[in-house]
Amino acid sequence: MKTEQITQNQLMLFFILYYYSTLVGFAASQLIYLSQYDSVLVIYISGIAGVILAYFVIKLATRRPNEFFVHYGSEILPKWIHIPIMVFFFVSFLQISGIILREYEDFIVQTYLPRTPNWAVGCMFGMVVAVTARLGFENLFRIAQGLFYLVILGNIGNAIFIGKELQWDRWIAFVTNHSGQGIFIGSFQTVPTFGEVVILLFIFPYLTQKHKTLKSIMWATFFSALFIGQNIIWLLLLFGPNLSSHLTYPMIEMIRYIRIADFIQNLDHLLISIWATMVFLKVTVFFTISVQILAHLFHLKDHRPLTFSLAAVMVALSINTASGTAELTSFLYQAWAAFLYFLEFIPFLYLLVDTIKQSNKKNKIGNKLKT
Amino acid sequence: MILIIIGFLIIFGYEWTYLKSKKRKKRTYWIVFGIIGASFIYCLSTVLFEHMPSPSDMIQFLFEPIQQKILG
Amino acid sequence: MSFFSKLKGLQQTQKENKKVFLGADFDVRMEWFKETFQQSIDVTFHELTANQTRCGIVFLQCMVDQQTFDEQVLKYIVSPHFASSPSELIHKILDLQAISTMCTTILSDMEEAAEYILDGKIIVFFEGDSRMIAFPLTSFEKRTGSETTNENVIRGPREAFLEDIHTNVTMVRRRIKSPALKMEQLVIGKYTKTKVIISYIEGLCRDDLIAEVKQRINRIKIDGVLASSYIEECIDDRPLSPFPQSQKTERPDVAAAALLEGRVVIFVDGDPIPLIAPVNFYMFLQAAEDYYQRYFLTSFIRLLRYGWLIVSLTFPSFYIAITTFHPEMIPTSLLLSVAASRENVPFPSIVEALLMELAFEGLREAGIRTPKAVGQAIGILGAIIIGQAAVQAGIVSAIMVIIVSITGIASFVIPGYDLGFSVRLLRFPLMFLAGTFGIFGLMIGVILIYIHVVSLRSFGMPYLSPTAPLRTSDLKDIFIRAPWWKMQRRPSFSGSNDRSRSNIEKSIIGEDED
Amino acid sequence: MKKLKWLIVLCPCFLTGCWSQFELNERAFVSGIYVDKAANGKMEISLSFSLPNRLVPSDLGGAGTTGKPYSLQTATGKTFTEAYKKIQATLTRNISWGHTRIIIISEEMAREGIRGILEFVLREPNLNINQTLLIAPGKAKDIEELTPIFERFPTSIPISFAQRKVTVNATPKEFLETTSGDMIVGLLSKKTIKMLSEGGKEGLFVSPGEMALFHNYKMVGKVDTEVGRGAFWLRNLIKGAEVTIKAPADQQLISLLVTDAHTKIRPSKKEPFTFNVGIKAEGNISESQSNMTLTNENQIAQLEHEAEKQIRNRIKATLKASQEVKADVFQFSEYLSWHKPKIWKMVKKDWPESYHEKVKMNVQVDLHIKRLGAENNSFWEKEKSL
Repeated sequence: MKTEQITQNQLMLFFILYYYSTLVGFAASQLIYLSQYDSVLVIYISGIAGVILAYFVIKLATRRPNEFFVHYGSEILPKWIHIPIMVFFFVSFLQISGIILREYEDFIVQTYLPRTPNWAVGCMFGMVVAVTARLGFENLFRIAQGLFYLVILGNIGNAIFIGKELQWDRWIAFVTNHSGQGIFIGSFQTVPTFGEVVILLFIFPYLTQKHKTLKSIMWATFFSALFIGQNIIWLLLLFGPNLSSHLTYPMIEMIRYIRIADFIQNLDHLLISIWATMVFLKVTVFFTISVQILAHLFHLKDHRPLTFSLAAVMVALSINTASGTAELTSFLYQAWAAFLYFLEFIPFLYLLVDTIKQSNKKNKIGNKLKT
Repeated sequence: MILIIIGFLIIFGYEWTYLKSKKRKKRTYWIVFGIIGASFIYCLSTVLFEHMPSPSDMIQFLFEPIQQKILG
Repeated sequence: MSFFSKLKGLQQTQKENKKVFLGADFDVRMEWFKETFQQSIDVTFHELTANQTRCGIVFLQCMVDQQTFDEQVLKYIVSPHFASSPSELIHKILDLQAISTMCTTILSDMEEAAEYILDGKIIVFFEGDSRMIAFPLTSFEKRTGSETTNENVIRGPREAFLEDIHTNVTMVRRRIKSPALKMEQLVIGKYTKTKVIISYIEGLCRDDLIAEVKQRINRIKIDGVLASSYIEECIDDRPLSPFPQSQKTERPDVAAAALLEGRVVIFVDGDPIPLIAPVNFYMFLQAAEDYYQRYFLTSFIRLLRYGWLIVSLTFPSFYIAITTFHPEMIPTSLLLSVAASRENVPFPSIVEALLMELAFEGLREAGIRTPKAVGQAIGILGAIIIGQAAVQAGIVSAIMVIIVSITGIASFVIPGYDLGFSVRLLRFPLMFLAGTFGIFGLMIGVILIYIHVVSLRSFGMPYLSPTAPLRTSDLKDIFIRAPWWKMQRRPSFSGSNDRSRSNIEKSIIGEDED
Repeated sequence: MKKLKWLIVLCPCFLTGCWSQFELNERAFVSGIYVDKAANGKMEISLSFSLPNRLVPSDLGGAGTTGKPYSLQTATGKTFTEAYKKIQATLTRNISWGHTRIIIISEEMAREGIRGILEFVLREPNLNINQTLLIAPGKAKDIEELTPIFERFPTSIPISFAQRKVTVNATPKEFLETTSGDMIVGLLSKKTIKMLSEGGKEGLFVSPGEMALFHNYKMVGKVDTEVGRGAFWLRNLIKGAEVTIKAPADQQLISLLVTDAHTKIRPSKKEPFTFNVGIKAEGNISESQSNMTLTNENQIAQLEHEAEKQIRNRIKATLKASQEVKADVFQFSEYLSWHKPKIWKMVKKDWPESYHEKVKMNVQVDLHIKRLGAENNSFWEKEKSL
């Protein structure tokens, strides 16, 4: 399998979109509900937490830079622990992609295609995801590179045109209104989203100039926190925390507020479809990783023949996850964060064991040399 | 349900031609079709049994108490 | 599968072509020629005796310049002053080749001689020597007076390639007078024996690219090559893709520019349109004129083309999506006029759009195929009478006619005809998707196309090359055209180590300003 | 890849024609919503539809323009949805909310409370929350009967009031933003006049009028046009409006056109319940009946001073009116919560009371007259001096 195809620039642009997509689209309402005017602060705290996690993940990955985690993991932990963990990763990543897909389906069906069943939207989306996953990481990251400019253009346009509708008097609230409880709960829910940087472990062999990875991740986190922060500030300035947290999708209401010369109204569909491409990227990357884990577990030459069947499973998972919005939201707010914490702390375990093993080895060699 | 069967038949045929054109080992065929079969059964059962437990139920069962404890 | 087995069969028959040596006997060889070219009325066999030696002359009557042969060759051979004995004659002609400055070939394989005859050469052989001499006096009726018909420019050269490969090569050679410009010839086609010339500039072109092109062309085993498209389809990276993976041009200046960028030009005998490879998506949106006009204008027009490209791909599907799914996107006053014009239309808008698009494609095709005199009438009939009548009869809405016309015009704005065609084709699946899922479906379709284009490669070069993967230094000639004094480096796909292309010192502010 | 493409092409073929698709001629576009009170605690919903089938040009087989291109459908129900579903049942086309630009609520209904209406507006995904919200005296649906002289649809008229800022433009969004549901909303006024354009027939004429004060999503009072002007200043809507003041010297009227104005509200640093309102405005003189010398710098300064005083009084009057009904329509509570969250937390519970009793305002107006128009002093003034 060819490795070293993803440039650091592509990695950075990808991660900006990766963070940006779901946080702004799906999580904004809950975040504002939990931490009100502290939301921006929460975003930055979470970003820093994400970078710290990335540091450890990169530390683990650089020890065997050109091997796949699924393969070398069994050198660190005994095989009977490593393989169940990998199976767990496989299922989790598939589940994560399923959950994001479900959120997306609900969104599209509710806002744009009422009366269309979830599975139809899911199947269309799943098909595109499968096709993209089949093409592999190299193309996935290239796609991100091209989409990035579109997204940034959309974002800037949004920022400019919405500007005159904002209530600037409200900005002082960002300085004066704080609550420790809000920051804590908000961060607890948001840190895992930035912690999803853990996927780096699985795409590390594909990167070029691996020593620059941490720098790219830092820049990506910085820029995405900037963009997310800007969107959240805009939301708060436009709607206030009260209304924002009552809207299911505050972003779309904000975009609907754009009025250019009273002629171009309701640009939401266009901007939302641009944003939807980001969600597509995020789903695809999770899905591709899970398919690759499975292919590596079976020691297959490539992951391609598995994509379509697993995409079907992903769509089935997305529908099976919850029967309604209430069930989905309660699941997301009550168990999801803890689950992600668990998932994201597994690399620490590996790093710890590996470090101990290496120092043991060194000691042994040292001892041998001494004797 | 018919759609699922048709869909999986198409997937099966497509992967078959793919594996054939790439001249893969017999083991690969077994693994790939095993996975296709398993996903077929899963997809079918989600349609047949509406309230089938999903991984999310498991996650909720395991992690909800933990999160409740942390957040107090 | 059956295609490949055919190819294998071809390979075997070609291997059977053995060499035939018949020795020095005159009659045996003459008989062989006559047998080989049995029932071929256009082959002329001529026997004469010059200086007591029997000479045989075989050639294709209509493909050689007989007059020159008589004046330059025959006159000397027959003249008694030329040689005093048969052996001297043979020695003078075959060993010293002392009769003309033409680049003659000496050969003794009969099969080869037959091939030479078919290529338009005159074969002369003598009693008592097994060797034969071939005079390259090929001459046939050619089209002359070439002027561009498809890639027109207002400013810039008007010359266009012709069918004859040697003329074409000369046109390029006249523009690039450097020994680094290489022309390598291959012969493809079991029966047609078509000459294919691969030209490139040594040092600018990547070596592996040249090797790859040669290898791919050599792989082709086919009965005949009548046009460059035969080769194009056989050397594409992804033959199933709707997107063109090599560029076609009828302009020698475009070919020369491609060579200077380090690309390979493949000429095919008999086709005035050579292939250029590798190519990226953006090259289809660049016209020759872009480089002849001032860069401000060019940049503006290029941006315009990108806009029209998007229009031509998505306009009808966008219309379908917003009218059937998201009417809230249209401003109220516009919506009312659209709704009013659709009020009496009996079809759903997707059917209406398909109907009109297909009608438009039909009209376009009819316009191209019909004799020129009738073509114009069809244009008028189609555009004015049918459109008007259809609207008045209430079969289609006036808005839809506008949409289809705009889309049609948009597809003609794209300079690369191939790309225009694939875009026109991709419009239809997009219309279906938009008709089923609205903007969401349209988005899915566009993402699919985008993914496909991203994953495409043309001779190893990514199809969206300077943008994904990003190469900032190459962006100067993509969305805009930077002035020449700003484009000082060659595009990065050129294999040269020294990438500096020009060194023009130019400051934007005039020097004598102070 | 090829097979896949066919799959994608074929897939929609199976599916076309279902689900969310409605052609334009299967939709009924709602242009305005009128809400009235009906008996037994029900509400009466009237939807104004635009009828594109009456707009077809006659050369395309249209019926010509015999009827009006709009219609009004009315139904009653306990909830909004119940009522509009009743309308839907009588229609051949599907109700499409996307082009609704205005909601007009009758005064009676507004006094009852508009929470239910706002709830529907917010929950329905296709309804924006930035429509114009207006209150009508009497029956709201009567507004539809007005004769649109310049426009094609009657709903365009009240929308234009809000857009041109001749009445306070309150949107559901602004209502929903507040914590308490206190808001000032424009009231329309109805009158029957002779319409010259309609051949002298009598017709309904609607104009912007007083303003309604809301507390807790219920209308609790009104302020008249004169007092209401203060609301324009406080809500930053005054730009482009006219201000008529009395000249300091001879008490004659002078009209100013406000070209630029900006209002800033801040709670004062020392006293939490006193708000500093800083207004910066620029204006041109549009008419002067006074004899004062407008070219004189001192005179203009005096005039500015006088104007500032009058504006200050208007604003204070408006505030007083709102304080009387305990409706914090200018969201002073919001400013307090932004600037002094701690104090806000303490008074949050009984804010209407505190608003009624404690809130005071320091108004600082800085008006600057920039241009005098095409004439400097009034023309008779010059003759005298000659």
